[in-house]
Amino acid sequence: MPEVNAYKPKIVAFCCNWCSYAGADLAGTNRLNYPADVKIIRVPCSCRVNPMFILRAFQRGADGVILCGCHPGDCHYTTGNYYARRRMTLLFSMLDYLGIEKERTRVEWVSAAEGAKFAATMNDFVSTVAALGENKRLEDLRCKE
Amino acid sequence: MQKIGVFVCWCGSNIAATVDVQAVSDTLAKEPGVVYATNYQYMCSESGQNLIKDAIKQYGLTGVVICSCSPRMHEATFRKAVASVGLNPYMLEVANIREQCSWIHKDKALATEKAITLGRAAIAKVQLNAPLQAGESPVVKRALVIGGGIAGIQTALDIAEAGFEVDIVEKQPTIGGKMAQIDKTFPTLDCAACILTPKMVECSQNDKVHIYSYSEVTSVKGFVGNFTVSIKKKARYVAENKCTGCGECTTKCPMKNVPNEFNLGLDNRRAIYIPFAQAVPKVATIDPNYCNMLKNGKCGLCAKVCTAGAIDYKQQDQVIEERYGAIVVATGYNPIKLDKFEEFDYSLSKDVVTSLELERLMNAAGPTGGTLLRPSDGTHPHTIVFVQCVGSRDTSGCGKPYCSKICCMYTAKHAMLIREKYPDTEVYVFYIDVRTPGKNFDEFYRRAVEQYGVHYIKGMVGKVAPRADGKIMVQASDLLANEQLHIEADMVVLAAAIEPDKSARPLATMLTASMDTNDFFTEAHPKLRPVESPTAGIFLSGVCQGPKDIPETVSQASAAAAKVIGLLVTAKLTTNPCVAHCNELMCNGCSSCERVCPYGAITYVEKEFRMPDRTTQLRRVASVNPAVCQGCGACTVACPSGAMDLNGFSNSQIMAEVDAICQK
Amino acid sequence: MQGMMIARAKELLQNGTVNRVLGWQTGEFVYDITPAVFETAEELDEKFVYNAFCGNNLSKYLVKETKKDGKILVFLKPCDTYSFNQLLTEHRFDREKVYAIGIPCDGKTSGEMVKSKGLSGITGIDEDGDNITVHTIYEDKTFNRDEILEERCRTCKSKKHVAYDELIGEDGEVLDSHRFDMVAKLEAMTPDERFAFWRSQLSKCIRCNACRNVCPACTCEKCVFDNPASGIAQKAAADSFEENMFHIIRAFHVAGRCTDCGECSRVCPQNIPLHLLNRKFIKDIDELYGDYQAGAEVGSRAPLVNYTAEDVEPSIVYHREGK
Amino acid sequence: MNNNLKEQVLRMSGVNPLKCMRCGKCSATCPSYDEMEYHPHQIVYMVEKGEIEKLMASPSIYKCLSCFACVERCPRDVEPAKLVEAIRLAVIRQQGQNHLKAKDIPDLIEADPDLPQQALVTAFRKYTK
Amino acid sequence: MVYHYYPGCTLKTKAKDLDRYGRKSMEALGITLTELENWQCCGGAFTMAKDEIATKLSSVRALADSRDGVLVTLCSACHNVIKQTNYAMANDAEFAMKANNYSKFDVPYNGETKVMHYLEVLRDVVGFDNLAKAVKNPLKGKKIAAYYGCLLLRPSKALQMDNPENPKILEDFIRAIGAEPVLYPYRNECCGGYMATEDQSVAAKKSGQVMDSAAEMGADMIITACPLCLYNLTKNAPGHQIPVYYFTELLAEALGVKD
Repeated sequence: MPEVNAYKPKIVAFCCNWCSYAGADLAGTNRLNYPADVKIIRVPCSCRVNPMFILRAFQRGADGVILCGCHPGDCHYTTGNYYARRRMTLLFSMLDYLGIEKERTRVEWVSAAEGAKFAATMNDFVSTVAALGENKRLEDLRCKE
Repeated sequence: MQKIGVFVCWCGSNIAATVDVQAVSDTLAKEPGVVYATNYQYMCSESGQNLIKDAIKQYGLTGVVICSCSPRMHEATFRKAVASVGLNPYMLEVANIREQCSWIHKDKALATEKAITLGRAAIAKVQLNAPLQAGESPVVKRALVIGGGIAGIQTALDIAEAGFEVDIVEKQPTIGGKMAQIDKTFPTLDCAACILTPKMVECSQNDKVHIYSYSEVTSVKGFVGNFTVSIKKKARYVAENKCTGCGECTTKCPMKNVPNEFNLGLDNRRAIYIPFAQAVPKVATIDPNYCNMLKNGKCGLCAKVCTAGAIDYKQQDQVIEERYGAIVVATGYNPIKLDKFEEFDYSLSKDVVTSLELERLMNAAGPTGGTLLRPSDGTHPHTIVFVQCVGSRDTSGCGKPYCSKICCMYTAKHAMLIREKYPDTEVYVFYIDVRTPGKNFDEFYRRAVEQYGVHYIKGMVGKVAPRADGKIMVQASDLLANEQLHIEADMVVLAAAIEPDKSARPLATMLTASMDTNDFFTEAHPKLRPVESPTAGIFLSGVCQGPKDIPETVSQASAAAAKVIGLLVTAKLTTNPCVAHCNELMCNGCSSCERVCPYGAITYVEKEFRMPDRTTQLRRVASVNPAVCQGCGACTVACPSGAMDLNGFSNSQIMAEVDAICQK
Repeated sequence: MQGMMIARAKELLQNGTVNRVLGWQTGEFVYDITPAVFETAEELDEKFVYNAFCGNNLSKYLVKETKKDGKILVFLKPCDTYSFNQLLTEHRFDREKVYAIGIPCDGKTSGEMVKSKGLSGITGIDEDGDNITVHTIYEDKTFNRDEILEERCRTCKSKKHVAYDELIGEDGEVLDSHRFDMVAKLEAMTPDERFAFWRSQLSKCIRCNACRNVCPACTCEKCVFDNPASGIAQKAAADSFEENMFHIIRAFHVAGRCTDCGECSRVCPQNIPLHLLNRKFIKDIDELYGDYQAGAEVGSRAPLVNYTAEDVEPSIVYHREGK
Repeated sequence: MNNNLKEQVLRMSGVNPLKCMRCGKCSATCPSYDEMEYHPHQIVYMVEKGEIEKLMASPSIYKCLSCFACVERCPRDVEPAKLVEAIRLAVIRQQGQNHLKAKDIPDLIEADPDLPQQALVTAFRKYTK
Repeated sequence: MVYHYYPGCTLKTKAKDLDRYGRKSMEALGITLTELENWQCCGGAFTMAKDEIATKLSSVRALADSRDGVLVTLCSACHNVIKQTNYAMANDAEFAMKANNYSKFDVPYNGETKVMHYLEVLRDVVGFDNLAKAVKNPLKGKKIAAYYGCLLLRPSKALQMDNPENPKILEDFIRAIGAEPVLYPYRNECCGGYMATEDQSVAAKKSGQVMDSAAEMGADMIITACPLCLYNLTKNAPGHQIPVYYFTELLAEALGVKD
């Protein structure tokens, strides 16, 4: 049971409609628990996720952002996750370069059959982000010291 | 501002046991834009749906949010319901508070809080929803099959049988493809020509099938249901409608030493020729590279002997434009070139042949009349060595990384046929693995070993060395005996890897169909949509999609035909309205979006724009074909200016969801 | 050099090859160089300059200039030719309407750089081999080139022209520059140090948009930051999103398209080393997806609109210590 | 099985024996096959299994001609010759393990005055640390 | 263009003919081979181990000293070692770094020098057509078997000389000097190499196989670029009467510069 005053991270999860969103549904169908801090946004494909969305989430107070898509090679749209993979690799590397904790961002490939993986991934991600505490840096980046 | 109704479902106790549904509807009722909020036991039930419909009418709702099970479950149900009372179905959003909330959380307070957040996100999104109309596009009731081998023939016949017009474009002077060159087929050993030629004849006699032989596709425009294709009919210098196929000209032509490609250069033909006796169409063709009349105007013998007056030295290439609803690719394969495998001395010795050459050497209509003779001296070979995997499963860069799939079986066939016809001939097969999955396939291979005494040796050949006396020294390893073997052979047969026909890549570009690194066409889904290309309206038949044998090719060909028929019977195509669209005012025409589009849905047009100073300016801008776009959204992120956006998942909608979720 | 350029420009105007010339002219101060369009021989004689202050990359101006009638002559330094090609790759101007002359460049300096050496009252500048002489109303001072070149020129990536119709002077080679050294140095810092560095740098930004306006990759008909539908353009102070993220988003937008011409840092009035953001992307792309130089050839597929099935996973970011 | 030795051989050779699909083409092509106790394909497999000591003790490793036929013809780019060389080096780098010793040279020259320098330096490089 | 020339140890001793006729012929064709100062023996064999640095340094130095031009090799073994070393300098960053650390060049060397075998100079710089024109005494009617051995062609990834299984550079050369090439399957199989020092019978077996194969295909003579091949074929293949020559000797003869 969560402690009453425990710090609760805000987690935004972008899930592609065909694999990961279905995987999340499967986690639900199988009653696999993961923290309520995770809120899922449905997108047609991981390649729909604009780096701006991720930055926006951080800037609005998200503590972690995770993107889930079909496994490479299994994209419903054939190639979408390949583009997403490059975009996110470069974006995450850039955030790290700016001094934002790299553990706050993640990409996981979760198929429609991997409900257990979805839940395990979310459990792990939430605990990783919770350990880092609140995210202030992206909000702060331009504030005068 | 929208007028939004929020409907929270209990799903019996599935949701209501963990989420305080009353609190959810009460809280969401206070959100901006929400004019009505309620909760109900089963929203998907008829009375639940009526509740929604009534509210739409009563409150004049312009947007609806359902907090319920996954949209993958009932989004379609609810969309239908709201559409029945005149609300655009795309003005509805579903907040998933069952699979992604009540079922995974135990703490009611937390689950309720999360359900409210998810509801808020859906409300924020609906605020920005716009009514979308599913488009319609007509379907041209005619199909094009590119490639006239067994795959193309089978697909075309099946489509024709369903009553649709179908054209076959074949680049050779006759249809028939590789199967026409093959002697016998495994695992039944029936004669390939005996089962293929009736189908070829059927093609020529079926009113619905039109054959463009000696022709190539030169351009493809349009999209599913409505392709416009240019077909170049190459000049064959013989009027197809006059030629009777008597063959007189092909015996009189003085140019006798033209390598006969049908027999893979193992014998010669004339400059005017009919590839083989059962060719369809049975029409002569003049080879302009060898014809004296065409090269220097001296000869004209064929015209003199042609009683039908079919010879026309002035004939020109002709380009035909035709419209199609669907296109089937059946471009087939070729054995790879062996110049990177000269350790087998293919170019040094005539008696080192490929398996396809062996087919011709064993075929009754082949250069030796069906008697197996060494190409070098016409003697009967007593020892034959087969080498498997020549260029297959090769990651060194010389060959192909994949398994060519058909070699194990055809080699067993060759070995068996040779042992049956010439029991005095010893046959060795060097293999890495013998791969025989398929009905009656392994039994077939075992028969070659057990009944026919073919020597199967696990190992590879390392060096082939022809000797002056005509023998060929084969140095190989026998891995099970742990020996290096030196076999004195009379012939060596190389199971060369197969690769997609060279015409496939330029064709894929024209079709905007995707290909893998080996130039095989990619299927829309490797398991569930194996005969469709990801590009709508393009279907795949035969080896152009991946190595396969005749039975597999024919089943895939029929499957592709079934898919085509399914498309052609449709009166109109309803298109998914959640597609990309381009804001032309912002578009730079930079082509980034086109590069990432897996469907070729994006083209560019020069458009005139009025400038603030009242002048006009011509600019290149992207244009999305909504009938082709599948709505993945790759382009929206690739676009540097943000001109590309996706209906139903727009930038501002997703941002609004992000904001709602992150709200403090 | 300047003389040869003017002479050739006059010839091309004279024989009707072009009707305008895109070059540089001096502003209020000699080091205050601005791009300019010249239409007559007289204008060229009077105002056209080419000296060690002429750092401006002229290729971007072709987007607008080629919309006008007639052909325009443009002078391109080696690094400008990369932007030129990149713009062509993106169909941003009509190649037929441009006559491009490649000109050599041994690196440029700036007014600020010269002033930082304690000079004032600057009246002119001369180059001679490895020396640059600055004339002031008080004295003539000669520097070794390396002393007063801009950072981007000290780490010049190429003296080779990748696009031109004709060359004046000799063509050079692609250089093995050390342009990623500073990025590597930042990468080697701790996240806290990096954050402190960027925070101190980015907080200087006054959102003057000079970087965007000068960037040859930023030629969008309408910038996303000015587009309400993009969801990031609420100009009102109420939303700090754009303010905070402007440089990150901008760097991402030009990632894979940025030729590393360094104009952004040159024009920044606050001296924010913006090119270090772009170079980070370039370095990552080179390391993760193979060397790629935007603009090296026309029609090349930028790494962000490309992929291979074997690309590294984003999780590589967790494992690349000191990268 | 000695994992340290295996790792050392893999590192020195830069070869990944797991790429081998066991076709035996290396052994089919090897001109020294008959002289060897363990043949190229076995050597690859034995390295994979970590049986380096067995190989180090075998005369086979001095029989390789470094003719690169196996390297050139391997369909999987395994490069067996590099493994043989790494194993041989693992032996001769040990104290007193030079396979060809400087004192042997005069005898060789005496046996055949026509023996070219190339043969001696090559043998020396191959057999001696 | 400077054509730096790396003769190698054997060309200074047992294979003087290979060297002498090579230089004379090149001179006659208008190309001056400038012998590198301070070259040292390449070692005869490329040590394949990635951690072997010292044994490759003499090649690295020769390569670095030739940066202003082309480095020409003639002996097959030197060619093999130097090209493989150069390939490693260009493609194996760790090796290049270590080799540079040892060598302390003013400017680090990373495989920039172009290495050409003498035959490649004939093919790519002179051109076999031009060579044919320069021939004064064509070797008409001679049936010559080219013997490549292993060092000239393999590993092809690094050497980039010709198709390793079906080469034609020597055959084209033979045609250019007016003779007729004889194709035979063992032309790219090993002669037994340095095994001559270990077990002469192996060398005899391998060389004998090559000689047999060439003889039965009707060769009058064999040419090679490698002193060790020449040694094995002549000394270690008893009972074979076909003469074996360095290709440069026939070249000099055809060009009329053989003394």
